[in-house]
Amino acid sequence: MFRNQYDTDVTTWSPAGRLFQVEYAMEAVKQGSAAIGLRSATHIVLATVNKATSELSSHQKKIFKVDDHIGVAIAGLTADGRVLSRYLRNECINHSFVYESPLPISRLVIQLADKAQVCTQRSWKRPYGVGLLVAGLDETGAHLYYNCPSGSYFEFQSIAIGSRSQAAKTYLERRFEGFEKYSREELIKDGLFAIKETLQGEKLTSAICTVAIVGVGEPFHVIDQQTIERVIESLDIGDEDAPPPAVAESAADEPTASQEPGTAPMDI
Amino acid sequence: MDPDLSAPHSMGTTIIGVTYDGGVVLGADSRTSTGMYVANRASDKITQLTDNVYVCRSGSAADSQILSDYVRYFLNQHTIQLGQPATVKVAANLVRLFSYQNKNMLQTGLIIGGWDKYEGGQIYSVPLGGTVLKQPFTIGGSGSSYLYGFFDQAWKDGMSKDEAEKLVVKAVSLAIARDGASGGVVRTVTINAEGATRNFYSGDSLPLWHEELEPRNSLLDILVSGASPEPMSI
Amino acid sequence: MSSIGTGYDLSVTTFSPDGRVFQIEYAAKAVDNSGTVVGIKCKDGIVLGVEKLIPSKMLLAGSNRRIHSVHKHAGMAVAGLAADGRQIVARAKSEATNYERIYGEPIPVKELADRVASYVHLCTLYWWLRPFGCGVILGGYDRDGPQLYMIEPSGVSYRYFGTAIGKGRQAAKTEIEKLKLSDMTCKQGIIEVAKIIYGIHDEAKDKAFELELSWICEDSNRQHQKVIFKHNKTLLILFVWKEINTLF
Amino acid sequence: MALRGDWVYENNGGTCVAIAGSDYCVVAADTRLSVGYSIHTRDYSKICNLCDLLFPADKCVLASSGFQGDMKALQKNLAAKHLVSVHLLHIYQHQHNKQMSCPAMARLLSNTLYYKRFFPYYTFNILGGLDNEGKGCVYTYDAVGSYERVGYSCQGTGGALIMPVLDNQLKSPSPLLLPARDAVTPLSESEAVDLVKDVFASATERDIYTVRFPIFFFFQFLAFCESDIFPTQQHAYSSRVLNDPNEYDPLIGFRLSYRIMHK
Amino acid sequence: MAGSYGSTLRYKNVERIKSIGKHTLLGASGEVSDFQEILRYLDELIIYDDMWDDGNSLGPKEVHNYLTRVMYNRRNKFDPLFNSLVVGGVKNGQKYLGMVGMIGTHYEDNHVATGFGNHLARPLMRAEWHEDMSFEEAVKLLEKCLLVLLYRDRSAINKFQIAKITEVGVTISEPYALKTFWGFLAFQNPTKGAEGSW
Repeated sequence: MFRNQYDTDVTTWSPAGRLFQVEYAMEAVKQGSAAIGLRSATHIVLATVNKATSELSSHQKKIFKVDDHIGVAIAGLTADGRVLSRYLRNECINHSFVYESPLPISRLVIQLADKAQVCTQRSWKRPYGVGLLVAGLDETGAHLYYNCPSGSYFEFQSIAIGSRSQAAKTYLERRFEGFEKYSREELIKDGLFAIKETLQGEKLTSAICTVAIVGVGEPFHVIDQQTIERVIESLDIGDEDAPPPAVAESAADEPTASQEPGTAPMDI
Repeated sequence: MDPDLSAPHSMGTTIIGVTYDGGVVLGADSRTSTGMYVANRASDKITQLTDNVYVCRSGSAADSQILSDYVRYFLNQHTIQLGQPATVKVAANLVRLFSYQNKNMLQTGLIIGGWDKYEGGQIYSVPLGGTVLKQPFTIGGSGSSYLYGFFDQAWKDGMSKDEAEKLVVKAVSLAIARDGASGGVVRTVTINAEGATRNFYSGDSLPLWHEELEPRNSLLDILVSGASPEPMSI
Repeated sequence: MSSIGTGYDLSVTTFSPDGRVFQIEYAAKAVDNSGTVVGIKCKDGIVLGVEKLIPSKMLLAGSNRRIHSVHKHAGMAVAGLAADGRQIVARAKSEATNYERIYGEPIPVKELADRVASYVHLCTLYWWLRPFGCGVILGGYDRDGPQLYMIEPSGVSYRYFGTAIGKGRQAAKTEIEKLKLSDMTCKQGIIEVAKIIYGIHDEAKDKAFELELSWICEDSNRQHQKVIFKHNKTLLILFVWKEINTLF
Repeated sequence: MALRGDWVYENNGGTCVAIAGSDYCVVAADTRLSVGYSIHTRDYSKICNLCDLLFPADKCVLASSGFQGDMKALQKNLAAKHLVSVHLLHIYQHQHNKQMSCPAMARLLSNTLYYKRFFPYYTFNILGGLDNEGKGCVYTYDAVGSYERVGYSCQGTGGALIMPVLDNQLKSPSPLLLPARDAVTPLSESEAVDLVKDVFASATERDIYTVRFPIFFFFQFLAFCESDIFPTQQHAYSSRVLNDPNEYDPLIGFRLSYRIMHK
Repeated sequence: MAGSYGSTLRYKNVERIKSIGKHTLLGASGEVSDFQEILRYLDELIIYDDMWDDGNSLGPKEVHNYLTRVMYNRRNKFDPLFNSLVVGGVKNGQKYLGMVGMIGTHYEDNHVATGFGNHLARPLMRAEWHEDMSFEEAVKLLEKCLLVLLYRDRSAINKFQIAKITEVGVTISEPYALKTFWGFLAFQNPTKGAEGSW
């Protein structure tokens, strides 16, 4: 059990060149309820699964508006997610204060990633335990990014993060090549289908998910519950029986830490 | 008139920098004044910054000395850090940096001249506010007012070293002739690929201009020479 | 791994009895596992190339850049943790602009490499930091011509005619050594770099990858510039493969 | 501010007027920006929506005159603060598009001005909109944050010319009456708009800093609606901009050839 | 193109129009050292903007707003930059023309001018500017203004540059001089018909 020596501190490298603390933070993202995102050429849809911790409580909010043209969905520690989305908002406000124009998404995302990286290199800090899907529209089009605790960021056509997201990811991977040409309605539908994949047979209702959209001519906003309910009804997916078990859920979902001890999974 | 000996030293000055084919010539007079009093009649207003860069100073003597001391210090550090001589541009930019950032406190205008292997001979002017301008030639100090027209007429591109030096000496002597705040000797520094050379033109070797007379040892010499006029008859 | 379990390898401020700092060596491991990065100095400029591994097919092409500009005349390619690399890039950018603010001319590449190396080295000096998990190749073109430097997690920086880091560095270096760099233009060099990266990539074993290229040469007006081939990606692969097949 | 020198300020002129009715509010300002005898531009809107990008149905607008640099800084400042507050509400109260009310904004503006009490914004402001009951409201300010809710007000270089006309025409009850009467005017909305057009036409004749054809903002209370999460009431508004110089036909018989741009 | 030093026309080759990035032109009057400082700010701004290399870029509107903040903030520190700036450009089919003053006053308009130009040139432009001017018409109008300024602004010299910016890019002209006119009869014989002297 020599491994434990190297996993208690963000500033300690393991002999294989890994940072366990950072990897553990990435695990926190997988513990959070799922968030998915998908983009077409003109729109981005974010969708999250709402999980209430008890019958008596409401669920945590997982989608935040950042600016008119940007919004985020989070999976992992909600408190960290709120801190970061507040940071994002401030960056946007500052940018429009100076330039009177919206902040480009790619730049915001890199600033966020740089902020996250700093927490992986200081002994008195811990990495953020949250993954953010950043959706936005700017001069260069519609963008969907995934920012993770390691300080990495990736631009995706579509992606799912959080618990049981592998099933949704598999669903999206089968279909993502067509997304570019999707209308906003089609995006919302596929978003809901992907959400359903993460529910493992639980009934999909408008209460269990939050869907938000941003796109050309449409500022970022959460789509209201009635509309979603109507879409779910029209799709006839709510009442469907338990879907086929998600593909090799347990192992395939966590390909990083346990699988290849020799590699540095932070790249992912 | 009260000479006001307590006033700070200031260099009512004539300074000049010109480029020529292969290098630059810097020139300056040598008068430093304290109010109306000449505090130093043979001062050196062309100061070395590095092996290949010199600066002509005008305005407050103290300000310009401090400024060039700082710049020299920074350039030395920079030369060591880079392992090669600083360029003229870097020197000029450091002068500009300090002049601009402290424009409220400094009363000095400088001319930076030098040679480097990348851009050859260069002259930069950094006047009072901390502007930096690269120029083929430039003039500064109180005496320069008397020289604008002269240079507009006499300047030409691609002079030889001797032509350039002659032009500089002539110009400084012209300014000395009209500007009370300039005077003494003419000093020049010529900088090119070979290095820097100083020259000195003493006050009694300068050309004579309008209404200036050939210096004599004494009136007696004039009398002896026989050209003595008849006594004025009343 | 004799270091493991000795207790001398837990902090960057601890020397082992035989005078090694294991934490730095471990950090270097993170670089050794990453996609290969290649840099060469041609007679008229610098070429940088990166084998950028693609972890998911839903990723968009061209995102997650590993080659960054750090000033007009200099660029940096990162191997290892991209997030760490961006900190180095940010530092390089600010060093370059700071220098120009004071001295009024672009920073010499050597000076830039020195300053970046000092920064990287700084993170090996304190227990409350960790060494960067990335190595960078810095290319630039100043008044003394094109220059290429590599800076490793330990903070050392050397000047090279050609070098590589990452998983395929050994194979890549062998290939670079075969090139006549002093006769080569960047236009030829960039093809060679592409060939090397395609050559060392094992289609069967490795993840998919994207080729990222940049150069600084007379053609780019001595400015750092990413290079995108006019052919689309497939064409480039075919083209390069054809070349490689005739070569080997 | 003699200590600092007078160069830090300039007066770019201009006039703002606002009138509150029982269920509407009109805010108007001219569009000339000048300094001394020189006109910078004839097409500068002095009215700021504070958050027009984010929320098209807004609750108030700010009209200012004075030093344009300070005007813009003040507007940006308020807009940023407003955004932050909207976000806070957003996060903690799960409310969508819940905005700061006009009275809340009025207090925020006062605090913002007073914060710079010793290096003031050289601006003279009127805030107009609808309050929580859907009633028209007008707030008027001095440069350092003293403010008051009134039925109507005007500010700026033409203010002194216009104020007595408003006093005379708007039939406002005396502030000395007890119990206090509502300060809103009994005038109908169209009468109020006509009055504003008239006072601008007159002010233009006597004030070189004021130009005819002001920009208008017009709020009207429409209906209450229920928000879906909290049972508090929200209002729906229509705000429109009237700015077509051809819309009215003053007796003074010439029309200017330039076009007044929309906000 | 003069840089004056009191009433001395000390520098006669000072460029006051610069391009800022790909979409913007900047013109300045006032203190040259402060203008150089502004150019240094903008150089860094544009370098950083370019280094992102992500398809986004600062347009004339962004540059103008940035300068507005710079000028206003400096006046707030009682350390103003002694310039009036004119910013123009085209990006994504949008034309933009604005100006910023020493203490942060700023506006957009279809024609702008600084200093003496506000008094002498803008009345001419108000009279003759129209929406669909050709490039040739615009140059003629500008030259008319410049000539008036040359006659009546004592710090002006007969050395001008005119810059053009379109969606395609920036062109800043070589410095050139305009022909002046002195042929009025009253100039040759000013006392004719009006006894006395000037």
